[in-house]
Amino acid sequence: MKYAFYPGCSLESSASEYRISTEAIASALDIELVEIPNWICCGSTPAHMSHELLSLTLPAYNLVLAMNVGTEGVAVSCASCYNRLKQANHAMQDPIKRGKVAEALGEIYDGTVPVKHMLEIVSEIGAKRNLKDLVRVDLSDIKVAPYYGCLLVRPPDVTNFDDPEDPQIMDRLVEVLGAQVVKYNFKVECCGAALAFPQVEIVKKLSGQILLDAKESGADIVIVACPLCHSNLDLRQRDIEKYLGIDLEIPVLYFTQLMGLAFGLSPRELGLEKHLISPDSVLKRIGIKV
Amino acid sequence: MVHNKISSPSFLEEVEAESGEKVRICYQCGKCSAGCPVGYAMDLLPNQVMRLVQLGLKDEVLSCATIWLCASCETCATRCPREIEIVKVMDVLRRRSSAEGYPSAVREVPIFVNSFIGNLKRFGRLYEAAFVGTYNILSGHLTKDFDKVPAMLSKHKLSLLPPRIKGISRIREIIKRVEEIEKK
Amino acid sequence: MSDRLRIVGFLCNWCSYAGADLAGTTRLKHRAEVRIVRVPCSGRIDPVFILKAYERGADAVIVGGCHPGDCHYVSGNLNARRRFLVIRKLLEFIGIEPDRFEVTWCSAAEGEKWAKVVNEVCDRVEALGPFEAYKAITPPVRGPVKEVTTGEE
Amino acid sequence: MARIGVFVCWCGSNIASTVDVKAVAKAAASFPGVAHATDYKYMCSDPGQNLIRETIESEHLTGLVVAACSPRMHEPTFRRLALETGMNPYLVEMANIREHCSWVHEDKGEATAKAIETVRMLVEKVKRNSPLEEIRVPVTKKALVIGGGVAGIQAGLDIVTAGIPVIMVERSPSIGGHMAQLDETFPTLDCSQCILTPKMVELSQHRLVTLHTFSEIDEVSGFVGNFKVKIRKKARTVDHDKCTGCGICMEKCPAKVSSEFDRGLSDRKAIYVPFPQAIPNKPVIDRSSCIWFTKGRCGVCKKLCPAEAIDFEEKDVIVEEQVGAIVVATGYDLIDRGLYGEYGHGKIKDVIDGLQFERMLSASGPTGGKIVRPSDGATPKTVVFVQCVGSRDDSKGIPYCSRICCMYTAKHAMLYKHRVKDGKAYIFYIDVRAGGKGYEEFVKRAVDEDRVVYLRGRVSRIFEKNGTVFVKGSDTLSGQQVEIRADLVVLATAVTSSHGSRELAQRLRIGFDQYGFFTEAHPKLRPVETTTPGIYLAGACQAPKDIPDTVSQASAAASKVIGLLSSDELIREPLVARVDEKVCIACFMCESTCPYGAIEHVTWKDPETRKEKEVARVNPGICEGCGACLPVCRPKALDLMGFSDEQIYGEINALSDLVKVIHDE
Ligand SMILES: Cc1cc2nc3c(=O)[nH]c(=O)nc-3n(C[C@H](O)[C@H](O)[C@H](O)COP(=O)(O)OP(=O)(O)OC[C@H]3O[C@@H](n4cnc5c(N)ncnc54)[C@H](O)[C@@H]3O)c2cc1C
Ligand SMILES: Cc1cc2nc3c(=O)[nH]c(=O)nc-3n(C[C@H](O)[C@H](O)[C@H](O)COP(=O)(O)OP(=O)(O)OC[C@H]3O[C@@H](n4cnc5c(N)ncnc54)[C@H](O)[C@@H]3O)c2cc1C
Ligand code: SF4
Ligand code: SF4
Ligand code: SF4
Ligand code: SF4
Ligand code: SF4
Ligand code: SF4
Ligand code: SF4
Ligand code: SF4
Repeated sequence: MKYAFYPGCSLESSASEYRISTEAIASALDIELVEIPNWICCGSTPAHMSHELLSLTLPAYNLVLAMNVGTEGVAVSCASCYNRLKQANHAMQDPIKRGKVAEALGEIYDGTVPVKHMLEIVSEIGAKRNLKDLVRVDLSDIKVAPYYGCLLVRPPDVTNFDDPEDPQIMDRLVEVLGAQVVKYNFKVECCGAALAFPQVEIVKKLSGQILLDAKESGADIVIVACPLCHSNLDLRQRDIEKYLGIDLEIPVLYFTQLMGLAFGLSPRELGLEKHLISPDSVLKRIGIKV
Repeated sequence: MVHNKISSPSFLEEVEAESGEKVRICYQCGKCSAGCPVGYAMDLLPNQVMRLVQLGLKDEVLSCATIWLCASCETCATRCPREIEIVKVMDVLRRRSSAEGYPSAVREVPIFVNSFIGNLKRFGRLYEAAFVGTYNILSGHLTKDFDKVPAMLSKHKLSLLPPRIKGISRIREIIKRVEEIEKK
Repeated sequence: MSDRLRIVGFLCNWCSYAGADLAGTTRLKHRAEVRIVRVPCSGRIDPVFILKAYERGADAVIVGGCHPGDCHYVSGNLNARRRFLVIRKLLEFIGIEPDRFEVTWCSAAEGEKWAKVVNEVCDRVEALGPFEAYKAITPPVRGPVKEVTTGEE
Repeated sequence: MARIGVFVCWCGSNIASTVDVKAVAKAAASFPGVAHATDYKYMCSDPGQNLIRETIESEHLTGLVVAACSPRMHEPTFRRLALETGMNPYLVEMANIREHCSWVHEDKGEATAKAIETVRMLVEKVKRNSPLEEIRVPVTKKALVIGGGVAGIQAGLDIVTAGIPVIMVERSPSIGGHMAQLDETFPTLDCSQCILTPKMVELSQHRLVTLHTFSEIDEVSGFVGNFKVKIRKKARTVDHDKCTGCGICMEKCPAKVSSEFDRGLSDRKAIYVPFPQAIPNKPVIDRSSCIWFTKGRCGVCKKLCPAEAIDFEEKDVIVEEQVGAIVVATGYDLIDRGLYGEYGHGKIKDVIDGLQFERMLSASGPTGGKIVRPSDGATPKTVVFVQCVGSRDDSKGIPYCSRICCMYTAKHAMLYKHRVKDGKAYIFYIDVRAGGKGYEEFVKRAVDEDRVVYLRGRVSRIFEKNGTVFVKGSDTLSGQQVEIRADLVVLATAVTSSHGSRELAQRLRIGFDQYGFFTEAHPKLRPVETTTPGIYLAGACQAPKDIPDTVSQASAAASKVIGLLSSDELIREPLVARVDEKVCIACFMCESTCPYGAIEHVTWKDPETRKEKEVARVNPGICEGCGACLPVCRPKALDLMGFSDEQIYGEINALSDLVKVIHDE
């Protein structure tokens, strides 16, 4: 299985561990990821807030590049990039928008390059072969709260990802990996997303609610599929604790890292040391030396 | 409110044309507002924004804080019974507000957006170090998030070198064309 | 009198014919060129009727039926609507100006609409002039009935 | 040789002031086939009619053209007159020279020319008219009612009052419908069971009623006055002739499933009656949950039944009935709540729908009339009601308003407050639609006397944590987000068409809308009729309706049935289509075009060649005379009486000047 890989900006820097762990599980699952050469930023939220055409042209540019890689489609790790690429594909069904984008790009993009989030790719593989066979480490002691956030599942007619109100892909993955799934109420509530920079107070409140609900529902860790969510839940967790006036101390892992752990990869290979909230205590519990 | 003195009688049509959404069919059920995670911080709830657009009350809506606080989380649009993509409407309002020089009720957000876009134009990809720097200087929050920098550096989560990609001149050209087309 | 325009109107009994009646009861003056043939439903109108009317020298034909969805006979006018699209193409094909053919959905309450349509079509056809060309272009259509001629039976 | 009489009316000055009536009569007299033409002041008046009558006789006329007002006005008058004189009424035509001429034109010359041409067209038409006889169809004096809810029961009772036998088909094991599930009913808060049960009993015991419960309609053929119906009586597995209704079987049956009647709030057995007051009050076996039928063992009921009524071998039986009219009263369903993931469907026990709340309120219901939280049986202190769940929602639900939920939600909140005095009741609404008699007052009472709090906004999300249900809504009037921590949430879910309604409509050949509700012939003027003659609608199967409207419509449908079946024969206008069997090539294009299903397949023997072939036949009892089948018939085997091809070509060809032109060439 070969995919054109679109890492997105965050995986180049602040989410480097997401990239490392994604590549690690990709090789464990025989997914060949060919990075799209010279890909550029998808524009993220600021682009659609300020320039509609730019917010379509940037993803289209990347998708055209991806076509040249010659694969089954584009694999994306970041939920925000995923959303933007899907939005562009969706918008290309409108001939007027398609025309404008073609004018800007100097070539026609018809919106047909398939875009998949790594979670979808993993779940497709899971449907074909038993991922349990790859599990080496017993995770049955850890309670995991899967956090999906906004941009994977919404708007449903664009992303067409899973049940927008109660998605199950990560829940099922956690089960297959042998850990316990925590049912809680905020798995698709917004973490504050792009307001991270300009409106920290809002992020503290929204992300705080999510972490608190996960914690109160018994979660040892939260897993995410988006660098933006991760930065809000992990990087800002100390600020959130201050804001809420309580200790949360709840490690936030990428789902790829949890998979890697289950498959027996070392914390180093998964970049687990990079989180601000250290997962060490959890690792110890499953018998991993840190 | 004297309705026949609204600031812009064609405002509704303009917003509808640019967003591609039928704001007029909003029947003010309030489901968007009920679920908006940021609603508690907004000066107008999303349904009120829709209403003001319907009434053509342009000044009120383009100078509100809500359009800048909206996190584009799509919760509202996903549940709107009239299938209105509210974020697309918010996007149009944000753009109009900036373009027409309305003072932003939440000044950090447009600065954030502009810093991001500026950064993107220069490097093609987000150069986080430069971006954070620009944003902090422009917003006046000079030391914002500096407490996170040492840890991020030590964990190799912040790259101090700008990204390098081939064909950056072509990218700049495309962005320029985008801007020209948008002006038309 | 011979340069007077002649327009044939096929009107369904329940809507358009009644609409034309209403134009009368409300005394809405309009032009006098239309000769009305009453049919139960616009779905009854055979395309050959229309061609026949041209062949007989009509300068234009108006077809009137109930509004789509309001048909007295459930769906007759939907059939008709499909058929008239084809007719319009056929007319174009044989060289009859499309302006000489009008389909209108006119309800029993739309006397005003009927009067307006009549006036519009008359004006339009007047501008086109009488339909002299029919001799050259109307295909020989033959109803199942032997031709009726004037003079004696 | 035709001898047509033309009678030109002045209509006082109505016609005569714009049309030169004398000139019209004079011109008409010269038309071929016209034996006599004259004018008169008022043709419709007694002297006018006498003039016509005398002329018919003296001139031996074979047809009439009355040039006067619109045929929609006086055609019946002149046709009746013809009949009186012994002339076939269908040999009369009217030339409309008033509405279409004198009243709408000003130029006397033009108007007169138009009048002359119009008369000429109708002369040519009437020459081709044939005498037609009214169609008489014998009538079976018996009615079928499909669906045994309050609509069906009311219609049935009204029909038998007129002495007409009724066959009722109900698909569930008991009649009663949704009304049997309700507690007290708005706007008067009378007890639903108390007013419905006597009607159920009266109907079931009436000597003219045949009740088929646990039965469905398999096939309907025929037409108004003469429908043939095949009814499938599903195997009950219990012989009701032997069963005494003692109930031992139900007590001992080990198989439990959730009760449909109590909407999952209680269990029933595999052998069951749906509710204590059911009619008939004898059980049936639900084979899908019976252990005997699913696993091949058990048989407890059979062993214990003192009447030996259990028959595991019983098969479905098809009963054939002949009826003259049909009332469809199949009611409604509620929308699938699963569409609303944001309301925690299937996950939160303490979120229920309105019918579940009704069952809870009901004294004979699963909780004995106590309002409790399904999760722990506690009395809820805060109840949130959410209106418009699924209704008025283009996105996930249905776009229309369900019409009853505003009212029953007010009722629910009221009844809750009556029973839990210190409880709090909140209602999220978008609009309160209380258009009926006494309805607005009812809603006001909920606010005034029972202190129900209305919040204007939809709810975005409902979730549960540690036994508390969180309801996130908004109040758009104050511009606030509202979060309520509730013990119980009641959703007013949308009313949809009854499942299977589309299939039933196809079997009956009646129309249905995109939502599966049956369509009435005209929303205002024929609201209880379908476009298929002889089939009528009652109750919520036509559109969401409350009980007062349902019962009104049921009585209206019954009066239509009684009217129809009051005579021995149906008389229909003979303006129907006919097939020339010789020409028909049996392509059946006509069949697919006819909106009424009037085309039948028959075998026909050519009287000359004595060869048999299949041909189309128009059933004159069904044909409405629309003529839609004519243009699709390639070989022109079809014709329409009264508007035949020949008649219409006659009119077209009669445009006299034009014809002359043709002849000049
Ligand atoms: C929660 C709730 C509360 C309500 N409260 C009130 C109130 O207080 N006051 C009020 O006026 N109204 C109230 N209503 C409305 C009321 O229920 C309806 O107006 C009424 O039941 C409609 O009656 P019906 O006979 O048309 O339909 P139904 O009651 O639905 O009866 C239809 C019958 O037809 C049968 N059937 C269906 N399909 C077939 C088939 N194919 N073949 C044979 N049989 C078939 C069904 O089994 C059923 O027995 C309430 C409704 C709800 C949901
Ligand atoms: C502004 C307006 C707009 C409307 N638009 C619509 C619409 O778009 N669609 C719709 O469905 N409905 C509409 N309606 C409602 C509609 O008018 C009524 O539903 C309908 O007219 C009721 O008919 P009726 O025969 O019951 O009463 P009426 O029309 O009032 O007829 C009653 C008749 O009884 C006569 N009468 C009264 N007392 C006596 C007496 N003591 N003895 C003898 N004769 C008597 C009266 O003179 C009258 O002729 C509208 C109503 C209004 C006010
Ligand atoms: S949810 Fe949709 S219809 Fe309702 S108020 Fe918001 S925008 Fe309007
Ligand atoms: S997209 Fe904006 S307005 Fe809509 S729910 Fe999210 S934050 Fe609120
Ligand atoms: S035990 Fe026999 S007689 Fe008694 S209710 Fe059951 S089936 Fe009827
Ligand atoms: S045979 Fe079936 S119905 Fe009878 S007792 Fe057993 S499970 Fe119940
Ligand atoms: S009746 Fe009331 S609650 Fe029901 S759909 Fe209509 S407005 Fe909503
Ligand atoms: S009184 Fe008339 S206008 Fe007012 S709510 Fe009732 S129906 Fe509507
Ligand atoms: S369309 Fe004409 S030829 Fe064909 S079956 Fe019908 S009547 Fe016969
Ligand atoms: S005239 Fe109309 S109703 Fe009669 S058979 Fe033809 S299509 Fe059917």
